[in-house]
Amino acid sequence: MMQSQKEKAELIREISGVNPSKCMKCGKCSASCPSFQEMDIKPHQFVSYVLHEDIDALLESKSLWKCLSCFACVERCPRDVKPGKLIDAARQMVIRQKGADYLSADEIPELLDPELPQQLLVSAFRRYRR
Amino acid sequence: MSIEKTNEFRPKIVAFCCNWCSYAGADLAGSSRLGYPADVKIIRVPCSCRVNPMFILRAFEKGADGVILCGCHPGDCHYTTGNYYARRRMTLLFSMLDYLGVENGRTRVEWVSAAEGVKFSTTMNEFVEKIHSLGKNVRLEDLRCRN
Amino acid sequence: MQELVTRAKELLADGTVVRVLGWKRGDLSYNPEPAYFNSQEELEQFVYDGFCGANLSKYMIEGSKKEGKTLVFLKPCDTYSFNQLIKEHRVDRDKAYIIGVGCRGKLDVEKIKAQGIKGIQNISGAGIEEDTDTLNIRTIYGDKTCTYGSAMLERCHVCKGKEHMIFDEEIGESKDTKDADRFAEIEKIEAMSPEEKFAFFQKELSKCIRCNACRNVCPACSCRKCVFDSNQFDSAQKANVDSFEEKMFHIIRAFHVAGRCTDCGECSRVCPQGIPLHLFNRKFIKDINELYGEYQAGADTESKGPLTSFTFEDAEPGIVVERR
Amino acid sequence: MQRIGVFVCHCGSNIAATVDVKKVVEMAALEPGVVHAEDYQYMCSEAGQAKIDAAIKEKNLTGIVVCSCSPRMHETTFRNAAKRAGLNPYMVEIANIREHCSWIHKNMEEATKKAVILARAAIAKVSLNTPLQQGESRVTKRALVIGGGIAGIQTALDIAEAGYEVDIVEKTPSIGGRMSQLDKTFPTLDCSACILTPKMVEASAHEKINIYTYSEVEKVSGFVGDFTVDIRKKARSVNMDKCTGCGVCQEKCPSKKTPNEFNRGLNTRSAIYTPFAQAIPNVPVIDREHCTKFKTGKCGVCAKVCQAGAIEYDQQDEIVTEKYGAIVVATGFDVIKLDQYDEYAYSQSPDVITSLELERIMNAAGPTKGHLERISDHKAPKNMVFIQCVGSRCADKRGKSYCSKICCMYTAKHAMLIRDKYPDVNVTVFYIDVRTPGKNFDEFYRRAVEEYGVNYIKGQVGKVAPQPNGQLLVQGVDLIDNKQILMEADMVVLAAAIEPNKDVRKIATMLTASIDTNNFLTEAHPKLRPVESPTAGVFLSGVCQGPKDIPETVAQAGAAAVKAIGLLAKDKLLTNPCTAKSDELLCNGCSTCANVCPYGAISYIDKEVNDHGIRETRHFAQVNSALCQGCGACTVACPSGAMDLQGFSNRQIIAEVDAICR
Repeated sequence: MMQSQKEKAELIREISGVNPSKCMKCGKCSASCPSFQEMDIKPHQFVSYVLHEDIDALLESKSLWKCLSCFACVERCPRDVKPGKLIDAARQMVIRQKGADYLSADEIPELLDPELPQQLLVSAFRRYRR
Repeated sequence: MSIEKTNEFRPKIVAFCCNWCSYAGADLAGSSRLGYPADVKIIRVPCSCRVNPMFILRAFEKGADGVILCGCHPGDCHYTTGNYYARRRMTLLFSMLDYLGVENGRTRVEWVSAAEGVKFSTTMNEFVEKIHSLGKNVRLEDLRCRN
Repeated sequence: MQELVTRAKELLADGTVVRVLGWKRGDLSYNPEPAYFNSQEELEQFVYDGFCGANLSKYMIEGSKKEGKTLVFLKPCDTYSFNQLIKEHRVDRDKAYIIGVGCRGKLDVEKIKAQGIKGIQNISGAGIEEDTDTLNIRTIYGDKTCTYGSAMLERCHVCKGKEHMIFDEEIGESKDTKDADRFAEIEKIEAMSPEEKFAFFQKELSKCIRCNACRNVCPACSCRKCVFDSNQFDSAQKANVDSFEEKMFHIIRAFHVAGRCTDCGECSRVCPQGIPLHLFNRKFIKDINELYGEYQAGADTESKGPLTSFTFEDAEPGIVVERR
Repeated sequence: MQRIGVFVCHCGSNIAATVDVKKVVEMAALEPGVVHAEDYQYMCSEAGQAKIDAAIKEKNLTGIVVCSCSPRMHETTFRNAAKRAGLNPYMVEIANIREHCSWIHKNMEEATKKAVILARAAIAKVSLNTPLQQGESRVTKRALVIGGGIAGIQTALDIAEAGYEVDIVEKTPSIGGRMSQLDKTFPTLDCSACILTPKMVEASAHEKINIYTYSEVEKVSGFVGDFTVDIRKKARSVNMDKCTGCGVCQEKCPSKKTPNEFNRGLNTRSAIYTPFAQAIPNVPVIDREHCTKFKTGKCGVCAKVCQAGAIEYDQQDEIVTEKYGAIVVATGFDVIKLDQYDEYAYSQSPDVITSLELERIMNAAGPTKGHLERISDHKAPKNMVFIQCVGSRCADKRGKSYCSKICCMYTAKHAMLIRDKYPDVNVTVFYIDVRTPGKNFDEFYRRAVEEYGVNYIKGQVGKVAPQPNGQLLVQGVDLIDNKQILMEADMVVLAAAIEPNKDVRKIATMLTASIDTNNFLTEAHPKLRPVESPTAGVFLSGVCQGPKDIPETVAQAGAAAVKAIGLLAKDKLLTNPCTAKSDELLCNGCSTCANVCPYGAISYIDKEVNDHGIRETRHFAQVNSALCQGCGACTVACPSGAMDLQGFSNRQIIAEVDAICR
């Protein structure tokens, strides 16, 4: 089913429960973001993209997979916009499109990097297996 | 002038207007010659919060077909808070009338400022049209008072 | 029940109170009535059972004017009314000694009769301590039974809880009786078409004989002189001539107690015509809860009522149409 | 039965062209009570008014209806005409047949029908009118100003200059307020103390001004023109008359560990202290909480060293009761608490400071004697970062939803002053927007950027992390370059939001002045009555009403003073007679009416009554007609219908409804 950009934007708003028009463009989200350098679309831009319904760019963005879901941006946003939840929602959309085509728990041990913090794995599973 | 009996439905409409905003808005509609049907008759009250739900029921009892209450916009009340109380009272009253099966639209609240002559006129035009579409008020009328 | 009598006698004896406000035996086993007891001897007539539905808080308006303290027995739901009366300065807290009494739901003889049980002579099993779910009814046609729950007042099925909001001491156990949604009836009516609604209320309200029992019993409707008796609104007591007058009376009656009504259900209990008057009050309560936040009149003695407060963001009256 | 006269105005052709005025006269004459009806070209003209005069006298009219233009135009004209003819002016009603009829309808028959109905409604109403008298209340020719900052001082000076007595009540030991803590002022960069101190001196020397420092308003009763106020003069422990202000006591006081409030806790002060050198009055107070003498009973050094013998340990709080005609609230502001902003490390590092603390550091009389240095190690900073909007424009609970208005400008000022005095210090400002509405304000900000090389970055700071080497690691964003910035700073300055002084809620309650959700006092009208509170006789000056800078505060102080003077200049106040009135026979004393009264005009009295032989004490609502403005909120709130509004009574409005629906 093809969705228009507008419908996708609405879906993101619905999944995230975020109203991007509350943003006052202060940039505190990007200022707080630990993955800022690795992102192609920065957290504050993410809000703006949703507002302007440019969703396809977001869905193809690297940022989706660079966001650590640390939620520093959610915590610190003075306008209660929660950019992290938008990113989370976009990620959900991509995953849902892929269907079941993602890593299963059984495949993990093989790929495991001993340096990787345990907590990250747990939170990744919690986040992506919805 | 003879009072002719015609079949055309001419609704009776009572408009309560607060002295400071809406009555002045109605004056402005007048001085700007912005017409609305003569069925609307205005009663001046100091503030929308002066309007007792009993006045509205009384109007219906006496044969009014529609009642509209106009006051200052929330936040602009001459007495600071009057229209906030009016808003709650009218919301509950209208909800009760709806609950009793009175047609929606016979009652209305509109905030009209002293500068909104245009809004006053369009509101009254709309309201009269709505009452026309609903027809005569039979559900709430005291039959004894019919002319 | 004996515990209540014993305690009342003690309080009379030690001078804490000079009279007792409670219920006394009626001429039938199911119609006890509110009464003052001025002595230990008079207390022999005291009764407290499932038929003691009457809310005694309103009697304390007069009770507060009498010399000395009055011991008053309040059921959990009655304490809301008492609080509301304190808030409105209608009763004097210092003139009342409140014993919160337990409640396992109050009974309505009409509900028993409606089950086809006629010619009632005596009913047992309504006692407050009795741990039975069955009422044994002796009738002129022989002995019958029905369940306690089936004879309970509507209000007890949607009980606000068995906690006393105000008391000096509590005596007796309560049993939870809530088994229905308080607003289910209202929602049912709200879902009707305007024509159905109008027909429903016309049918119900045309039974009204303007006996004013609902006014007189209501603890919120406690004005010294009611607007319906005043010459200001031309609404003074008159017989029903047409459907609008009944409606106007009941809308205004409910509007006057909106935000103050504790939903004690006394109006419906006393209506001789069996009009479900609580449907009006509860509609206002439902609207208030939905539009202005949950509010229970009488839960405290200080908070401002919903019609004497506001927020800047309140819904516009147009919401009535929009939310349909 | 009233004897009513009806006067129908042609208004030239304004009315007569669309309304058959003769018909209106004819129909009006048929109404019950109408004994006279006539029409005339211009009722408002002298000849028209003379007709009214004549008819009132000839026909003994007890009420008149004028069918003419809007009552907003000529109600007063016709009331005065009636008054001159010996009729109570409130026995006049206007049927608006011009704005509400002739001007909006084209069909003559329709317009005439409507005019007749409007006339009927007015006749029905006037039949129920009762003569009303404007009340009079006296005015105490003295004003009270609560708060002794620049707003309070300016208001007091202006009122005093007009010749009225003024009392200032100030909570702290000295007047001066926040402005006395500032170093320089924008956009002119003149020294704050240099412009404030002369005003403080002027106020203290003014014969009409009486200053209560170290005092608080305890209780307010009464109403416009006649307030009674209890003022608590807190025990100073120093005799105001004997003290010479030599300062020896402060020097010798052994207890010097108390955080110095005036310097925002950046250093300490003695237990006996004057807040700052130019304090007025220059008389110290003993802070009993921190004084060894009061804590342990031992010490007494100050009494020993005081040559004047001014130390009085046994002083008690004193309550002074005064009467005032007008009250001006000038309670000012404070900076919000920043303990919830962990990301900026305000509580973690002494080198993260608020702008007000920076003011004290920059001030020659401040904790560092005016040298810009870090609080932690007294080293001169090389890199400074300013963060804007800390707690302002916040949707969450930590901050305030509003813009604090002054921060953009004072930050530009700080940045400029630092760059001017210490050109080797790098100054970076992180901002969301730079808001500079005001005369010469934007030019000022641009100078900071263009001439002083202040580095303004559009973006916010996400985190300030204190490093082991004492540096502060600042992580921010530059939204224009779309880059994250990581920089080390020696000091971080936070532009913290301002909020109304926390005592204002208590004071507003005492005055029944309304207050908004942010604790700012509400104006009577946001545009047209910005310095008056909705409570008559209470005026607002300075930041207690909303964030503002010094020039705005001074302007508002002057405006509040003029309003107070306007009130004090009157000998008597005429009150609007259309006020609420409670019927004692119906009142239950339930206090519902008082809950909705925006003016605090309803009080309760207990009164003994004899009701059919039963004596009892009843609780009654009583309306103070000097305070009541006649909105009518109480009339609908009253469950028993005991409360009614004179001039717009229940019966009058119902009569109008009936006449219209007839």
